[in-house]
Amino acid sequence: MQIPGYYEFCNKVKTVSGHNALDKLPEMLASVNSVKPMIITDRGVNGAGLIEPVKKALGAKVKAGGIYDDVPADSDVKTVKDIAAKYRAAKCDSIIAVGGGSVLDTAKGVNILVSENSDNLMNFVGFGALKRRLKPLIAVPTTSGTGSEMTLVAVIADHERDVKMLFPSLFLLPDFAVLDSRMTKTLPAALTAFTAMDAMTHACEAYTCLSKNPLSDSTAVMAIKLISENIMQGVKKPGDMQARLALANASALAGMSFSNSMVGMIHAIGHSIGAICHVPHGVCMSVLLPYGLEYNLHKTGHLTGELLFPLKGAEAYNSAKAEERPLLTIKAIREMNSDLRKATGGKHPTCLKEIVDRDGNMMVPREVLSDIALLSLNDGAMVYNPEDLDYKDALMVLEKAWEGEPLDRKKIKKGKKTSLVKVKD
Amino acid sequence: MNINKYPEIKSGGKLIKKIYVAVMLWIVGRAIQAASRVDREVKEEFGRLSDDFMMHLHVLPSGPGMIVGKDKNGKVKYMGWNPKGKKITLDMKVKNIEGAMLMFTFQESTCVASANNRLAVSGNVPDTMAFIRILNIVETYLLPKIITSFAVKRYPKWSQMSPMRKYAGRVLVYVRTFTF
Amino acid sequence: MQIPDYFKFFNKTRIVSGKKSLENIPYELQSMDAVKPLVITDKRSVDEGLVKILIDAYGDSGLVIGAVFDGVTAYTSAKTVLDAARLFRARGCDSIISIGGESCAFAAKALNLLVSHKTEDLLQFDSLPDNMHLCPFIVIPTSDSSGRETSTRSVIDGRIYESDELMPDIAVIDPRMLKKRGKAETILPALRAMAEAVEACTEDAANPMNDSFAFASIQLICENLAAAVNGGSVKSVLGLANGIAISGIVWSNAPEGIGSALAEELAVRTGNSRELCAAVLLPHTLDYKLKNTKKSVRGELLLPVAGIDRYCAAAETERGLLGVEAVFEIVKGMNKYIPVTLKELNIPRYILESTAEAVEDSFAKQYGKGGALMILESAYNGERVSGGKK
Amino acid sequence: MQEITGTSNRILEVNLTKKSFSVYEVPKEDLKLYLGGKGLALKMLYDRMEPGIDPLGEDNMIAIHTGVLLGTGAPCSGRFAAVTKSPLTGIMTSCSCGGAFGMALKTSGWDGLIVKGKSNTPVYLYVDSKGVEFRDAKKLWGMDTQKTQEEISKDSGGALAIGPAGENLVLYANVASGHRFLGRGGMGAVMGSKNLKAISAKGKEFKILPVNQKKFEKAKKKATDYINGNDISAGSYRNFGTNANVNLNNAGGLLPVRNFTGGTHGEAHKISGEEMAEKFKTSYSTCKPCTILCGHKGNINGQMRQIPEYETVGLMGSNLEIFDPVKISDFNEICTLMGMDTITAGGTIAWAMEATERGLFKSDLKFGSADGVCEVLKDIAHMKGIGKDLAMGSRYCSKKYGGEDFAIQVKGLEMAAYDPRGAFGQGLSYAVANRGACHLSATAFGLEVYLGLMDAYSYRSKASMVKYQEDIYSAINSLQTCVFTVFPYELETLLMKYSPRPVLKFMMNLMAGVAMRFVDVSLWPELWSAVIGNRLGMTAFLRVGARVQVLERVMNCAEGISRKDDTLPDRLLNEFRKCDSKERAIPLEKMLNRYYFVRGFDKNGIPKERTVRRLKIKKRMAV
Amino acid sequence: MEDIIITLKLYSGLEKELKIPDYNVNSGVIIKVNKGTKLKNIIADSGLQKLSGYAFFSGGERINLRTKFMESAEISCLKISGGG
Repeated sequence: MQIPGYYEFCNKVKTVSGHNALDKLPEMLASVNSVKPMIITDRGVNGAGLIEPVKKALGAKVKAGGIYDDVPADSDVKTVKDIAAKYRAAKCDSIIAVGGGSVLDTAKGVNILVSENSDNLMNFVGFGALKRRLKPLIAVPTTSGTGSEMTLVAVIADHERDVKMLFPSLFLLPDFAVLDSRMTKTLPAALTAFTAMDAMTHACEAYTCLSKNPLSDSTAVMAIKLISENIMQGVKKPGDMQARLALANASALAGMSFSNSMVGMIHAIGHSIGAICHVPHGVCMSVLLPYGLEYNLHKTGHLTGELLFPLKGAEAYNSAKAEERPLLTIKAIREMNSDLRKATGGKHPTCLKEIVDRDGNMMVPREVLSDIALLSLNDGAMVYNPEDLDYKDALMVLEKAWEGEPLDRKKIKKGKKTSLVKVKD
Repeated sequence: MNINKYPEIKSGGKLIKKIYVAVMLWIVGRAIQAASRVDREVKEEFGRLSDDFMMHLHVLPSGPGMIVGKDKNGKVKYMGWNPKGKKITLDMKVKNIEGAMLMFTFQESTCVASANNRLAVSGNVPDTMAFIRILNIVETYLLPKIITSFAVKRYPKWSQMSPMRKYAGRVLVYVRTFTF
Repeated sequence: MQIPDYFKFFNKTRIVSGKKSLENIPYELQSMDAVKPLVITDKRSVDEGLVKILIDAYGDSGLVIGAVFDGVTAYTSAKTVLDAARLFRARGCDSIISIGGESCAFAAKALNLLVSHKTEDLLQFDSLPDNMHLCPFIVIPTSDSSGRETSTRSVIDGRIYESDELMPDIAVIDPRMLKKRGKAETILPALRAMAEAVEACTEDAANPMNDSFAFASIQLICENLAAAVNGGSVKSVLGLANGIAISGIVWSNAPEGIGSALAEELAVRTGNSRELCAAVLLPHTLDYKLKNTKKSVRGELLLPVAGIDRYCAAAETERGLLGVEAVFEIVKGMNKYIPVTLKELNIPRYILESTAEAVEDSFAKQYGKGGALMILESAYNGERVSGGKK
Repeated sequence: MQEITGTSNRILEVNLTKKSFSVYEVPKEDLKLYLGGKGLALKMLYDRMEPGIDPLGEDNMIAIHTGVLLGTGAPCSGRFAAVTKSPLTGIMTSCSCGGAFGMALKTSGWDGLIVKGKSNTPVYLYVDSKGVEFRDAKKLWGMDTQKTQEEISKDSGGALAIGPAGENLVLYANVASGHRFLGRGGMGAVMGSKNLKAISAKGKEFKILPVNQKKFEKAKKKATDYINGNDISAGSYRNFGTNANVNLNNAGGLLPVRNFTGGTHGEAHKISGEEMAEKFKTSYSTCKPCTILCGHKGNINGQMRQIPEYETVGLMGSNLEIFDPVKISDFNEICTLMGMDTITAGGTIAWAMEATERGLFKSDLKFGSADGVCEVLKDIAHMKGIGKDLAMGSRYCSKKYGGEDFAIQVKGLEMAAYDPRGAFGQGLSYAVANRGACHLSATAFGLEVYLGLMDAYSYRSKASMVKYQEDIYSAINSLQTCVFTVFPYELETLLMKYSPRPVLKFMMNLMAGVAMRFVDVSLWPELWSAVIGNRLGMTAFLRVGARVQVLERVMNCAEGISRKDDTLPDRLLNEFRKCDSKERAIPLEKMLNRYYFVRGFDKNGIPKERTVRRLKIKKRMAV
Repeated sequence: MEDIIITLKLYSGLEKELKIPDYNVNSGVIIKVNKGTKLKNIIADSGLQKLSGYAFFSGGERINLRTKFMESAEISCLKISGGG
């Protein structure tokens, strides 16, 4: 574990994990002396009845200040404003956000407005805008993948001015992250697979990108180990609580890892596909993961090789020679994608063209690949990728990912080779 | 325990470093303006940016800075260091003078610097990425290969930047930078 | 990987490590609404010029350091903290920076308690809530640090103050602050930190998050210890300091193990340093746990201690034993520089017995009646615990 | 009345478990190497005791040796030495005492006594020329030291007795003989742990005659003239006793005030020897025989009481900011009857007062007020209430309740009544003294402040001076004569008396090691060889001192002592006395390095192989 | 040359030797001397003989006969003792 020349690591979130961790909610609220929490969620979560355990946990003593449950798929300023209004009206003193990434981002936005009691998010954009601790925020993730309960960035779109506002601040980290296996019990197999692979990508990229550091590495390895041991179980038997808890912990660990070590090209391209074709984030990640690792092999081949251990276990790592390991890792990830495809009955794609929406038509047509490539160049994650990407590189990766064949590594324009392991082309 | 045995300590100044960074910023600023006329790729990059693009790279808390942006008729100009009277769309702050020294003695490339959290950027992300690409190209022009290969992840090979284009470009950029 | 049914994990400290990290402090303080820190340190750090390095790093920041209080001594007493509090108020400071080992960090944490609650009496803080709003507090570990700087604990006048909020907001680990020390002074804090990390991840209630921090800490220490002791290259010393700082976080998130309890009691009774006792007892506590407890020692320990290759090469069942062997190798390997058995410290037998007695009852159910004494006896002459299963 | 010429060399080995005794003949070689007294007692324990045994357990032993000069009538030779492993500090402790027991034991025909094992019922020993009787002490159990001695002195010349403190295993209980004590280190607790209430000796069965009568008479006359001629022994001590130091220390800033925070105090003169002599119309009450006559007794509101020694006045008076001599005498009486060391008791109570002031410890003790102190002393002796903790000494209490920085002790032994920040050499002496913070190991302040021959605030050549003084004190304690003879025997010699002061000061400050060799210490060996017959030169005499010091260090290192323990409490290293405006800190590390070099120890304070071999100490325990 | 005030405190029975009537321990003997005089001369004025046996202290430190006094101070004179 080489100590980097410089790194920063921070995760100020109090993690509470367990099969019925939610029962500790009153205790948590008391510790941040809040008596009137507001519950924010989205229709899907509410519909699936995931709010009941939260209400039961609050019990008689603590009366929820109100439940707001129509947060749209990706959070926007308008929703944040009227939740804040409701929050002030009911004189709540803390927020419990139950749901996926967008619910959490919305909750963070609301927390900014109510704590700084203003109602214009614009003057908090950018670095160092927030100076003080905000009101308490308790995050209860219902998908084991985005890891947004551990990240310090909130992304809120302003649809009128069609711009995405970024709020990177340590004060946005939730006070508590409650990992309760009951929250993901009802997650369907396909969604479990996407979100788990999303977490896997977070961990792999965190292990191989530029601001890699000892703590992100060990949390990433732990996350990959937990996922590779529990993903099949979680997909095949949704009821297995132990697997659910493991996946929830894995996603939190992956969140902890990538929120410090940042992610690279896979996320850059993934975001662009999501933006243009509205494909769920996890789906793009699982497809692009092997291609990202292949593209950077000449820079971080030895690191990819080391990932073989958490993925396939000690025996596989031991039997392979150092040069073979990176390719074996990538092969293992592709196998995992195909196994998941079988287990989810074809819903889990192994390449871009297999991504289909609910009623079966292709979501990522071939001709749209060039726009995706152009958009991905401007995604912030590109900075942290070990190797530069220009338009042609991105397009080449997208083409191969569309087809589903491995990258032709001779075509990659290689910068200074830093991989300690000579991977044969 | 008498209080005045423990006096207050004012922070000193780092004048030489500030001067060095100021000079480097001035050179890079003018070089960007020169490159925007000389190099095709840089021209395209600027083309894609919005018309009122105005970038201000400066060192906290009150260190040297440089402003590059598009003036009224869309030409890219180096606009000195004083942000007054100009509407900044992309504000890149280097956290401290030592961080700026690391960047401008090329011990840390722009990407590594932002990876090490030396920069605090506010403004939309696509502009930042564009500016970083522009900066890489300008550095290839300004500096000999050995230094730039540290400052950039991938030194543009023969295929992307023909030697003729590089050397001619370098001459033109130097000429334009140092002629007023 | 076994996940416990319920666990909590919290790490308030943000680690900023590496080249020119000190220069970030002015920016970090301003981002926490603070402009005037009080520096708490001891004479040794001042003499070594560490304070001067911080003042230079403050150059061009335009900020002011409230004062440099260098009155902290090896034993932190309430009087020192009260003096610092008076200075804090007199200068109108709003944040605290501690440079130095354990005692400076303890004094700084207690100071934070006092000034945030605007009181003069430390003794009223019996049990501390976990949500106090304290001033921004930055810790700068030096070569004297042994891990407790980044923990939730502060010990003033022998009294323990413990709360999640006492953890520092930021730990700035800058190579310029890690001055070269003698061989023993480099080894002991590292081995103590490793002992705490090993104990945390071999506890029955180990959770994956604390394990990943513990593995990172152990790996950093084991990989860099030999290099730091012999050559003392910047990278290895920095790695070691990071490992030690992370072990403080790990220690705060784990229940107290029998090893550290025994080391604490032994240090109080014999006047030896806590680091030395922890280092000597570490392998023997593990050896006893390997053979005499149901859960024995988990195989994963071998990974951070011996590295990925030796781990994968080892057979599944052997890993626990090999893990303990590896720890023995590292600690006993240091016998050229530090005493590695209690016999070398000439500790009388009756002190061993009274130490075992003091610790016995709180660990009886886990380690059985004579457990503590067997650990001490095997640590006395340095052999392996004989009577166990294997 | 039979006669012994020289010394009988016969030691009684008493085994309390088996209630048996045997006679041990001291080999000539040991007598030559260790002379007797502290030296020989220590050697006997070195041969018999294993390191690491429990001081209050069955295997701990007490070795008493009267020394060669006792009974011969030499000046100030009425003292005997005792050595054991201290329960308070966990290392060896050696004390000397001027009580009547020494003379009684010597004149019963025995040179010394070793007590082993543990008796299951309270017992006391009766020694006469035939041997030892084990007598039942059930009815003595619970009596105070003076009453016990009255009971058993009906048929004996002198006795050793412990009080209730020893019975209840107070870690700093002492052993009384008449109104003199084997004071420091908790020897009373060791006897208490063996259920040994007292030892009495018949006495007056033998007459001790020196081998060379003529040479002995000549030496004795010269010694007596020196004592009567020197104005320290004949002036300060004879008139005002040890309390002559009160005003001197007060002027020199050495007086412990308010748990060693101040060095002087305006009211200190109230408890000075001069004012006590006038107020209580004191008369002599000393060891027998004594020529200096430093012990006094006086009429304290109606009762004839022993005047407290300087250490008691310092630590139970000024250190607690109590300046009423009557109150101090009350404390002294309780400690005498209960059988407790006044220095440790004073130091522990001072810690308790400051810990209460800071809220770390619950008690109603307050600086400056004497009420409550008597009750606390009684509670300590009977292990009741807060006495149960205070009976363990200030090191134990400070580790349990906090406040380690103002527990003024080294290696567990509370510090005597001299503030080392006023005399840096004394700081080194406290740090390295084998027994703990004891002032009788090397009185460096005497040279630095009283005689003013060395600069008190510099570290230069203090290490060699402390080594020299340690050697000479150990040697004197091995003859067994009173250490106060140092001033008359050394200062009255021709060289020292008539050489000009500036020359002396110059030599001592810059070349202490060399200057010391010129000091004429011939009188002690002269007395010794006159009694024994075989020659003992000055250098050989000093080498005995060095041998005893290093042997004691070897035995302590076997108990775990090393450089980490050779230190001073935090307060003395980091805080400054109120009267010291220049705030000078003790340069302990520098002096320690130099001392280890001069002593022949390694960097960690463990005696080197070469040093042990050159001093002819048989290697017995791994160090 | 302006004068300075020296308070002379006598201990260990010195006041009897110098036969000073009703000597008050707290206030001691007050003498006015001009600035910069040595201790030797101050002692001579007060009539003390046989200087070798006495120790002189001022401000908590031992002073010797050649010490000069610039401002008013308090001097304690005592006979030497031996510790114990």
